Amino acid sequence: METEKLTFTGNESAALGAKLARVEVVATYPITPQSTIVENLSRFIANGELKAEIINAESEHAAISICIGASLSGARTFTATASQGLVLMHEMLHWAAGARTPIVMAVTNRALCVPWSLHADFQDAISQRDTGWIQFYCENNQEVLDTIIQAYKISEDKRVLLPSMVSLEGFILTHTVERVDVPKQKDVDEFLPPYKNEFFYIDPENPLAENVVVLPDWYMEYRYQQEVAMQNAKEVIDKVSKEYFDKIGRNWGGLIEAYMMEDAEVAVVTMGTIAGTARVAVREMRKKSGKKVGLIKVRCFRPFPVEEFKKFSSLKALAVIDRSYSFGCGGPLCTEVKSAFYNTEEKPLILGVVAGLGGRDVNVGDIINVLEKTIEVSKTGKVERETIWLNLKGEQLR
Amino acid sequence: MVKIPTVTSWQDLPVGCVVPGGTMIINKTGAWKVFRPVVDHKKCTLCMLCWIYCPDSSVVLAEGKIEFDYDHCKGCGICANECPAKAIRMELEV
Amino acid sequence: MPSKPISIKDFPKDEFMVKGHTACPGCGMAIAVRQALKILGKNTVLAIPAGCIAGGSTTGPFPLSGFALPTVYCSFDETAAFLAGIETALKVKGLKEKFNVVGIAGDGGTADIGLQCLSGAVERGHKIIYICYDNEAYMNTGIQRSGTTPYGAWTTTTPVGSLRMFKQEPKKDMPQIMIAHKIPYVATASPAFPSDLAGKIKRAMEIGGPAYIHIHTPCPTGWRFPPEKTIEVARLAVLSGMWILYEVENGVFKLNVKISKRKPVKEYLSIQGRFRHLTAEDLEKIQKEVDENCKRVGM
Amino acid sequence: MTYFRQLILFGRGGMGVVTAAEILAEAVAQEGKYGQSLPFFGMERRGAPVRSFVRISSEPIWVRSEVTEPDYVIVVDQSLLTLLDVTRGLKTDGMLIVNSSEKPQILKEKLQLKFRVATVNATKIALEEIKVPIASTAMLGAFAKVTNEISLESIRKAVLTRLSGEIGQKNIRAIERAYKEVLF
Repeated sequence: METEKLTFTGNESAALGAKLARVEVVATYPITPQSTIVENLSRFIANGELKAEIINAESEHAAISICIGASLSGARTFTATASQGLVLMHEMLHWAAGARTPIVMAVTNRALCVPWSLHADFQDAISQRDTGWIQFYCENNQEVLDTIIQAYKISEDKRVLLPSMVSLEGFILTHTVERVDVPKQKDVDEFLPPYKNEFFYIDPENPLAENVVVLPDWYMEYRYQQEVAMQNAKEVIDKVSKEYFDKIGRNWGGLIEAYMMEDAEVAVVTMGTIAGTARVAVREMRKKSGKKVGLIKVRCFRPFPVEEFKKFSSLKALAVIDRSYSFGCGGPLCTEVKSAFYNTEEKPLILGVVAGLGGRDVNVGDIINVLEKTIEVSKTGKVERETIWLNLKGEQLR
Repeated sequence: MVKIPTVTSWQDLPVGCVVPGGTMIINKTGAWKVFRPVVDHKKCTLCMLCWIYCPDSSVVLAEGKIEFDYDHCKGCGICANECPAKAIRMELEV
Repeated sequence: MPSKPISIKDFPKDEFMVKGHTACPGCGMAIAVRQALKILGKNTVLAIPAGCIAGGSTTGPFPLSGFALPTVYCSFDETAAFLAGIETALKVKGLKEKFNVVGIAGDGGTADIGLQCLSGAVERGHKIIYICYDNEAYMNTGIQRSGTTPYGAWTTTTPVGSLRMFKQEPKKDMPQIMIAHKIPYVATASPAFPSDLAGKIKRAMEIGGPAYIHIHTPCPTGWRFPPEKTIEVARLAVLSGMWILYEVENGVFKLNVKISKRKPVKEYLSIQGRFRHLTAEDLEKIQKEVDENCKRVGM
Repeated sequence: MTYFRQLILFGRGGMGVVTAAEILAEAVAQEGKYGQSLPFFGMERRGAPVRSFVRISSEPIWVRSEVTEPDYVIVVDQSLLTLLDVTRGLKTDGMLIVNSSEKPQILKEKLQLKFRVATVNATKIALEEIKVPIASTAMLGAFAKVTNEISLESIRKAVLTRLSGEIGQKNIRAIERAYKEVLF
């Protein structure tokens, strides 16, 4: 009897999530570090474990377009890409959201050119934040698997009908092996019913046309309808998280997860694998020096958890760590956290930190330094520098 | 008949901008024309070339005779130009 | 076995490109698409990209639409990818046999911006029928030059002016590019030869695809000729050898319309304002090239 | 007080409505004032209804939105009178200038119009002078005559900035005829 495999890479976890979600059409284009996701899916199909069609498209731009065509035609679709591939898709990301096609895409986050880099960086996914896609950022491979399954239930919910991006950092998750519990197909089938496209269908007796030209009289209303769907996603994400816990036994905490925040005065806010490292730093600081520090992990960047953040307005100071950067402005996560508190009476001082670009390692010690700096800010009440470039070689000028 | 969604607010907009097909038939593009085709039934041999060459499906065969749907015909004049029997002429629309 | 022409009387009466669409008076594309859809019939799913066929004639405005067929209006650069997605989804749902999955795009949408995904889709053998209506420029955006604009033509981006900057490059031969992909069926067609066009659409349906049909569709607005002459211009293109009607099925070439006594290209070019600036020398150059092309296909 | 006038040109695609609006804005500039021509881009196709907005002012024009209370409305295609509400927002003392073979009085009664109406058979003039039924530019001649908002000379100069050579001269002749033949 073969021993049952217990550990998987992030890419295998993504492929397992897609398989368990019984995806029907997969269209992708190879790019490091994503390629093994599709290799795994191809094997599942070849071994009869998954009844689906895989299309090896001629480009990422084509891959996402194939998914849109397939999703409109009633098939549950999956794709995966990263870095240059994701930004090549940009035209069609807006398209997929506007067409309300509930496609789920794994994004194995990787830095953008120039310079050339194969390593982890959120610039690819973060730079797509205005395309209308729901965006999840995962901390570990288990969350990747679970979130892909949940993403289908969220995206296909009638009140939402928006595509979802599930981000897992290149190499740090995609090629990292760790324990992953693989739910049973039966349980996932009960959790996630088959996809049925109700608004567009191919019926010669009742021919429908999708995406006709809209003039200034109705375009804005269409955009508002789409925003309402994105806002609905907040409740649906929480509901689906609870349902997943009831059925499969794990809850990654809807839009955000507060760790040791009950009595925290100072906290670090971040996404992805850095949140895992920050968890350890918080625990160690509390144990070693009893400092009231905590972690706010942002799991869902779109829709942005504004209301959740407002609950923390009584905190003294926050450090927001971005693994991406908006030139001439600051870390995108930091900018959004700041704006969440803008109109609250009380609000924490907020320190921006840019770290881990291009795969640079971020360890527990780094987080502890950031937290110490944040505690100092909470005491002095002054933020000398809006954004710190962590471990920058050479002096940071402004 | 042609069912066209009536919309008054964002709530009743069909999701994904999906509408019933073929509803442009209510467009009276006939108002575009300056000249209109007129057929001389005596000369017409019912070869149907005018019908197959019409960009706007505005040639109608009714009770064995060629007629024109002036609500939709744009007056391009292809039918008159192509008619082998020279049975169609274009007249200035008054 | 080659396509069989369909007589005009045998054309179905259904109209899937409904009247009331807003194509310009005398539009060559509208004639060709109307003829093709009659043969394809109601069990057809359409992917229609930007261009005269969409924004120009059948997309509303909201809430109206111009095709009485299930239609996905897709992006300009990914018509064939949308088709591949639709075809695959129907296949997974066990519905593919019931539908023709058909894309209809202009020359720019096919030979320029949409070439990459078309090449990918047909190379992967998707059972799709791809129809290109070739009005030889980007007409919907106002007559800008495309890869298939013929040598010598005026467009708004190849203006003649004192420096005579009309299009210098030859017309991109899209059918040959498709033949190079070794797909089961490639054919050229013209709305001035409806029976030939219809026979080829039928043949593509029988073969199931991937099939490519390239239709020459004159444009009164962009080629500068009066709207009543669209079919006359289309016919003259064939009679002069400027547009050759042939088909290639699994590599086997067949000349469908053999013109024994070809008209001089001057006759075709002179009724179009876009060629008004050509000198005798230019015309000679074009005539020579047409003679060579015709010789090569045994005409 | 700043001199400020607004007008809307209604026509169909291919009738030169946008060109005429641009020529009018240019003509205003030729007189040292500020002209603005704002086309409304909808589904303009040969034959489909088209609108263009023109503003004339002694001061630089900052607003860039549709004209909703025009002082004048120019209708280049008479069939639009029953198709569109061309007089919506037209000022009570405003004027409607229509390309029509009918006398203004008859048109006014037929359509129960409460505004001043002027008519000129611009299509006939265009067919005779320019040999094509592009009537929009001719309407500028009628506009100049009945409103005195712009001189014929400025329109002539403006035409040549957009239509050169023979076409320019033909259009100027058509404008001059409309200037003479407009009834109001």
